[in-house]
Amino acid sequence: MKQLQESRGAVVEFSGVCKSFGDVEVLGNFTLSVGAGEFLTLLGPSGSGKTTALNMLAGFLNPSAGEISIAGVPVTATPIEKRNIGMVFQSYSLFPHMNVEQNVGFPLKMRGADSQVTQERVAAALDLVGLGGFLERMPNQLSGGQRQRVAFARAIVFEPKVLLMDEPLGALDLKLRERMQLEIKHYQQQIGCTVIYVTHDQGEALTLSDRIAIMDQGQIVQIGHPQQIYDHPKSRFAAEFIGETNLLTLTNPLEKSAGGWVIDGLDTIYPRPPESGRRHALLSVRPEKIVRLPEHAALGNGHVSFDATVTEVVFFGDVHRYTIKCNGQQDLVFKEFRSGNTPVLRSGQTLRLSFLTDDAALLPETIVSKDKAL
Amino acid sequence: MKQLQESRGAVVEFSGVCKSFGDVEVLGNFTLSVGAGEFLTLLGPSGSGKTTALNMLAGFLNPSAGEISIAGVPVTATPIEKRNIGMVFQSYSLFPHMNVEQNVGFPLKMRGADSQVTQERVAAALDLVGLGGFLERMPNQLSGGQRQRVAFARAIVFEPKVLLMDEPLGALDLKLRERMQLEIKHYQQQIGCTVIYVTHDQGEALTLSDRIAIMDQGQIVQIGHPQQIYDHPKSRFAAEFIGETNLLTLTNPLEKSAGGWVIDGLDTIYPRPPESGRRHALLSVRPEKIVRLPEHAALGNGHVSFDATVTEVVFFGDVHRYTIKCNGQQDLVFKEFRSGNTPVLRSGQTLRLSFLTDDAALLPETIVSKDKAL
Amino acid sequence: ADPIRVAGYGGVTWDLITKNFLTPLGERTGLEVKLETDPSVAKLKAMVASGRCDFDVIELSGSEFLIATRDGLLQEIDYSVADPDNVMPDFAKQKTGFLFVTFSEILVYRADHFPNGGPQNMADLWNVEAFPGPRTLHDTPVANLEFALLADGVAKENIYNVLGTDEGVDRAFAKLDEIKPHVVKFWSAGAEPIQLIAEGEAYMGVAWNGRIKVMQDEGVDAVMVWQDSNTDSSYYGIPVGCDNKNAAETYLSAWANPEWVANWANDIPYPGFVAGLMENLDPQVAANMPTNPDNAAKSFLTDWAFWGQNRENLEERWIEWLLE
Amino acid sequence: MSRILLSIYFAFVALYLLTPLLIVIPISFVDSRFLQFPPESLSLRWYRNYFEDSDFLDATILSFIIGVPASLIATTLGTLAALGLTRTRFFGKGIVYALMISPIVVPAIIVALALFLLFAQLDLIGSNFGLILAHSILAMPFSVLIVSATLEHFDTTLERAARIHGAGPIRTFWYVTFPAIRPAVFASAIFSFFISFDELIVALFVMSGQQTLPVRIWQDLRFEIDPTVAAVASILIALTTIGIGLGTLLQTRATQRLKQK
Amino acid sequence: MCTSPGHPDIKSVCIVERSSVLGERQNFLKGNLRIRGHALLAFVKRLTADQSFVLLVPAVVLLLIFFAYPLIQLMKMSVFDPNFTTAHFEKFFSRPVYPRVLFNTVKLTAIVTLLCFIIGYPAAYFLATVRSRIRPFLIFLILLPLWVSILVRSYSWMAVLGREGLINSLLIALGVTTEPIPMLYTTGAVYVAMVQIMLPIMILTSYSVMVEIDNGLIKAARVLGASPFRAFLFVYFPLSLSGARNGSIIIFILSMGFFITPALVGGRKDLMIGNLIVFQIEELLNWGFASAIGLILLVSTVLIVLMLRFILDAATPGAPKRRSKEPV
Ligand SMILES: Nc1ncnc2c1ncn2[C@@H]1O[C@H](COP(=O)(O)OP(=O)(O)OP(=O)(O)O)[C@@H](O)[C@H]1O
Ligand SMILES: Nc1ncnc2c1ncn2[C@@H]1O[C@H](COP(=O)(O)OP(=O)(O)OP(=O)(O)O)[C@@H](O)[C@H]1O
Ligand SMILES: [Mg+2]
Ligand SMILES: [Mg+2]
Repeated sequence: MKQLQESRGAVVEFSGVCKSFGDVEVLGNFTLSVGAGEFLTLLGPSGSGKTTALNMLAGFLNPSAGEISIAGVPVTATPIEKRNIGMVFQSYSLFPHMNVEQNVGFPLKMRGADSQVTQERVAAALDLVGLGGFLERMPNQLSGGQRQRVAFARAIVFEPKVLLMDEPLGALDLKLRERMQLEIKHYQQQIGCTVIYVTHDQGEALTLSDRIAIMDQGQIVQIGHPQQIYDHPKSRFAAEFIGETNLLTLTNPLEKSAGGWVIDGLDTIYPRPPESGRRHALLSVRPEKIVRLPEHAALGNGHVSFDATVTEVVFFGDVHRYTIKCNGQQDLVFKEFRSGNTPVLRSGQTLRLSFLTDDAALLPETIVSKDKAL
Repeated sequence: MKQLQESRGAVVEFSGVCKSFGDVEVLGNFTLSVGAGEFLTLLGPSGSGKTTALNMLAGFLNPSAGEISIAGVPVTATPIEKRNIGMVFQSYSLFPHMNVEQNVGFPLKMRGADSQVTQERVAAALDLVGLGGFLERMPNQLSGGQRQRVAFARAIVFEPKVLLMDEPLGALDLKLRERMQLEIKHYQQQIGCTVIYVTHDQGEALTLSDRIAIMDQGQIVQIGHPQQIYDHPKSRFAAEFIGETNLLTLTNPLEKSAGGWVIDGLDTIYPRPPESGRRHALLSVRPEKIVRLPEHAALGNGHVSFDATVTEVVFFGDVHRYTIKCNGQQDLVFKEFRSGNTPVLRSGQTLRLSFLTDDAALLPETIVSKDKAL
Repeated sequence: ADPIRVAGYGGVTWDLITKNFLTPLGERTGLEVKLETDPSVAKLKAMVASGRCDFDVIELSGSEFLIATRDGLLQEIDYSVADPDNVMPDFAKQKTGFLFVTFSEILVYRADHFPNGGPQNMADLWNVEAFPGPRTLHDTPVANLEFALLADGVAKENIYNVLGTDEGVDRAFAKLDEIKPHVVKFWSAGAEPIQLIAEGEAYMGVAWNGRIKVMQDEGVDAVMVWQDSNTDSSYYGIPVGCDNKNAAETYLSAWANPEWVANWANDIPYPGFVAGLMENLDPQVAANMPTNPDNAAKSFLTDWAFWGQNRENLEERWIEWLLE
Repeated sequence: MSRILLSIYFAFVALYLLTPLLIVIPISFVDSRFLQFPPESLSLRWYRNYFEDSDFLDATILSFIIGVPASLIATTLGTLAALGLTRTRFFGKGIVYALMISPIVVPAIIVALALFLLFAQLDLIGSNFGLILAHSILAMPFSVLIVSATLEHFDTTLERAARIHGAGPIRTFWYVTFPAIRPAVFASAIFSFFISFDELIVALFVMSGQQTLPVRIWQDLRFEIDPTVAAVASILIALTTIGIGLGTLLQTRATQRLKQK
Repeated sequence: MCTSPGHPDIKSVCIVERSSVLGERQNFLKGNLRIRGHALLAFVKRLTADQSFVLLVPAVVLLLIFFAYPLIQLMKMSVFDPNFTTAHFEKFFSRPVYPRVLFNTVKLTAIVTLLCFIIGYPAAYFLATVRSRIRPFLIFLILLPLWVSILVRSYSWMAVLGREGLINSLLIALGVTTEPIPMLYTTGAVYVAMVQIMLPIMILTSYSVMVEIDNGLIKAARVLGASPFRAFLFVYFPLSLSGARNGSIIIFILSMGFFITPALVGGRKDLMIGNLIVFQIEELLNWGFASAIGLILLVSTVLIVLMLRFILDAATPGAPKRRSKEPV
């Protein structure tokens, strides 16, 4: 276990992989390398090719071009079953003619484990997912979430070195999901296996992953540690895809004296020297970074502050999400925890807000397009 | 439309419905009434009977006992197709041999709409879900999320009065999910239909719903407006199931002079008069209600404050989630937005925290059991 | 009047019956006849049992005629209508059945396999040393037991006496044991042995005489041997419950017309016993008739009285023997 | 690799299944009165014979007149029954199931006799309708067995989806269930047709006056069998081949045209 | 309806209607009865809501009138001839021929079924997995032989298997043998001919189930460590078995009653029980005994088929034994 953790060589490697279905290119020049014991999450919009990438790694699809290797060995010629990969399918794919016990025991049986061992390991795996008493049930007698958990148990029961999970918790409620996340993480650390995880739940991605790869239209647009991606998105797509964000258009005043970029519609300055040669830039400010300015507070240097009017209040459980208008123009969003300590704002109320210069990220894109549709 | 919104009579009504599969009782005395134009969400752990309830309303299952009525009319004898219900299935259930256009057009075809109208409406529904160009695709050529969107389009294309959705956004990424949530809400308000929604995403439930019904083991344990449920959970189950919470055990000191309940392990008092005759009680405090106490801050009356040591810091995108120990005993959790304004705490750091008396909820349960396993 | 319906075996015989009997009969009497297929006794019995009449005349084999009579399924025939000229011999005029054709199960061999002369009687058929080669026999004890006894040297007048005793039956089966391994096929449908002989599956065997001629015409070098042949007859009966009896008997009378029967026998060698038939035939054709006195002298008639008594038992034994 | 082996294997199986055709078609062209193979000299006389002999022609037509409706009835009722059997649980289902498949368990000769006695009472002897009924009954078990095998795997939530979106049970069946079980229904329709088309014994009993093709061939078999039967088979094979070929051609044309649009 | 005295619950519904006219005095009674009325209503509704069994009605009615009724009439003869007698059954078992022929029939049938399964299953698998464009053509090929009457097909086997037939000519020409090998008129010939007749049934019934199998399951099995063969063995095969099973049952049942083909191409020992029944019915007019043989054949077929089902079900471990079927 230890060894694996230490020798962080690439266990899974995609190099320049392309995949087309007929005329449609689904993956284009997909390159990714995942280290031993690493937990990597593929995050991307629906249809961006996440499942396709996993399917190629598992061997269900052949790349149209490029190469995939596992533990340094190209696997194009390796039969699916020799790849020793655990996999949880998006659509569960439980064997309808086997009960839960037989489903989970299947990979062990295929590996010739004796029945004693099989029984114990199946029981352990099912306990792990909280389905200890369901041995005899048939898949069609299980709820969606129960099926997903059985599928997970089946994928890990033989302790594979590489575990692929395609939205393994998609059908679970938050509580169970959180518990399963813990179990997955725990399991992964214990076994030291490499996990490639597909999810559309950012919270999940952010907590579980060692690295996140953000996919768009069959390509990885950014890859890195969760915090890095969250705080330093490299593109508008990445900024918008992970977490919520406000996009502000910056204009270069072209005069040194201004002291930085002009924030359009906010009547204020973003105090960073504009890059010469760029007329416009885009600034991403996360809603939680925007805070109310205590009245008459003395503002330090690294701050941007502005006036705003509340236009909408949405209740989100632990937070209130406020939509605000600045100068009657741009809509921005900021969030506050709901607590007796911070009185709720009303629609129409005006107030002064601020964010830290360092809390905002400058993006390469130039103009925020008006329609925000995906 | 207007009329429907106004006459908020019960459109859907379950009274005392029970359902057993063999010996297993899955729903027991399930009673629920949903008003016209209301958006009601069923929220509950996996296997709690949400799908089963929807299936009975749709007519796929017959109640073992009790009655279900739609618009005041008992529907036991109403054939499924006459119930005029739109439904999005947990497993999509697209017709595999029909392309997207035929799938979405199906309900209209069944209602004898002419082909011109059908074409327009199908196109409109598909545009709504962002799949305008996918008319000719077969379901097996779609990604999971695309399938789910097609299923949604199919369910609404005939503008049903009652719309059932079983985790309709389960397979979507957050962005799309948010857009779809907006569309759903928008659509519902425009059409004024009654929606019964099943989700395991609390955020979704809290934002979309007029009311939320929390289910546990086949029964509704609490029903109410989202904020009410969040702020005033009636039971430990409800408190824990929606959002995250800290449970504190209160002990009745049995002396008036103490000024309230004693909070076990926190060395402090919860300043509410204990109910006589109760030795213990449970207090639910949401993580976001706990705030750092500004140094030397003057505390008003309605506050509980205590010392704590940080033991774990988890990055959650917009928030930091801190696990803290008080008196070396109980683990508590509190959350803060990540922002340059609030410096990150380190593991081992000690600090003083507080929450408002009104921000905590007293639960009927007596003792917090040690194992938190679901 | 409605046409009367005659249930017959059909096939080629239909066309010939129409040509040789129905057309002149229609001209003479105006009688209309419709031919139907499958004259099964079972159907006859079911028909009588349910009080219907689906055909007015039925063609029955010897055994069927016996059994139909036993079960009372046939009406008595008025021979003043069926044989107005009284040209039929008495044994052809049974109370409930009109004997209309006669055919033989006869020894046949492929001459090309026996350049030095083929088998000339049943004993030769049994003689696998002198006449090697695959054989074919009919899948029934009827006639086969008789053949076996003939091969074993029993005189044809004595066959049924011998068969009447248990020892005689044992003797027949014992004799059959001898050629059992050399019988490539026990046939059940009449077209089979012809196909077998023509295709070379069997070098010799027994077959119905009517089809052998056709085979010879097609150039197959097959030879018929009348010695030890078995002659059997078909009967026409009138089912109980049919009230078209008079017309039916009129139809039967056609078979009592020597001239018409001669035309028929020219086409297919299944003659009857109508008086004057042989005189009306080309001598060469007559030579191949079962009822030709020369041939008749060499053959024996099936004793249906005997078989009526013993058929069920002997059939069971026959099957047992086959399975051994 | 194993795919190639499998295709070779399939080719052998197909060859085996087609062997009778490879024999029968040449036989139909012989110039002999026997089923001669290999043919020594060729002629079309048996085809001529077929078209001139109204018996044979009528028998062929009658076989279709009986077979097509019998197949339709058997497939329709059988499919419905299969649906009913797989979708409900009730007391005595086992008995109903046994009843459904018993027509092929009971030897045809017994069915034939029993039906004759019944048809005699109902005056159905010799009527096409009677034989159609009889053949439907003989073919129905096929539909029940074949269709219910596929139904066992069918995902019923698809039917639910159809129902809730406004299709009644019938349209649900037609638009959703049927397409899924179409291969099975098709198979059972084909088999039902051929069950009837090749059925001899019941036809012998309950028909009178008319002959179906097997009855006609059976007649021949009693005395003489000539190559007309081979000609009949060859004509039927040729007709289906042309028919199916034409159908496929038209279909591909139609889809091509659709695609161009 | 209100005059109907029959069903107590129906009466109670009527009383409920009337009692509302009768007024207050019977209010307590009314409540009580209304509940019972509701119960009836609910019962009726549930019965009609579960429409699936209606689907059985046409087939069942047809079978009862045109099959079960006349058959029972006939079968009665096996025990009433005309008075009650067990003579026919005694006869069947007292003579060794009949049980022997029955045994022969079962043996032959079992082998034919097994051969069809062994030969047909891989062919069906090929059909189900072949590119879907050529599939219709292959199915067409398989169905083509059905146009040739079974009677004629038997003759064509003569041309193939006979002494001077295709195979023997070939063998002699190749010098493999000098004397023709006897193939026609042997039990082997019966298998060749019968399997040829039954095989399309096996292939198509198996195929129709195979094409419905979810390919994702095979993928799942593969990635979980099953070689193609074992994925096939443990997942595909059990899932496809219901088709092959039904094909086998059909073939078994059909073959049990078959007799014409064995009689035409078989040897003297290839006697089927069907021959005996026909003989009794057609030649001896002994319908009572024929019915008795038929009944025995029926019972043995049903028993064997049940056994076959049981074995095949047991062979598929964990096959859903108890499914909850809900109305749709
Ligand atoms: N067999 C196919 N033929 C044609 N297009 C396909 C096929 N399979 C997938 N696609 C297309 O490829 C793209 C990527 O599909 P994929 O399943 O990898 O998406 P995904 O990222 O997993 O999405 P989701 O989160 O919705 O599951 C989609 O646009 C899909 O429509
Ligand atoms: N056909 C069946 N036979 C036996 N038990 C069943 C059957 N269908 C469902 N159940 C059981 O009923 C319970 C409720 O199932 P249901 O599908 O309603 O859950 P759910 O609330 O929708 O869960 P999820 O969120 O996981 O989809 C589960 O414990 C499930 O195992
Ligand atoms: Mg996917
Ligand atoms: Mg569910």
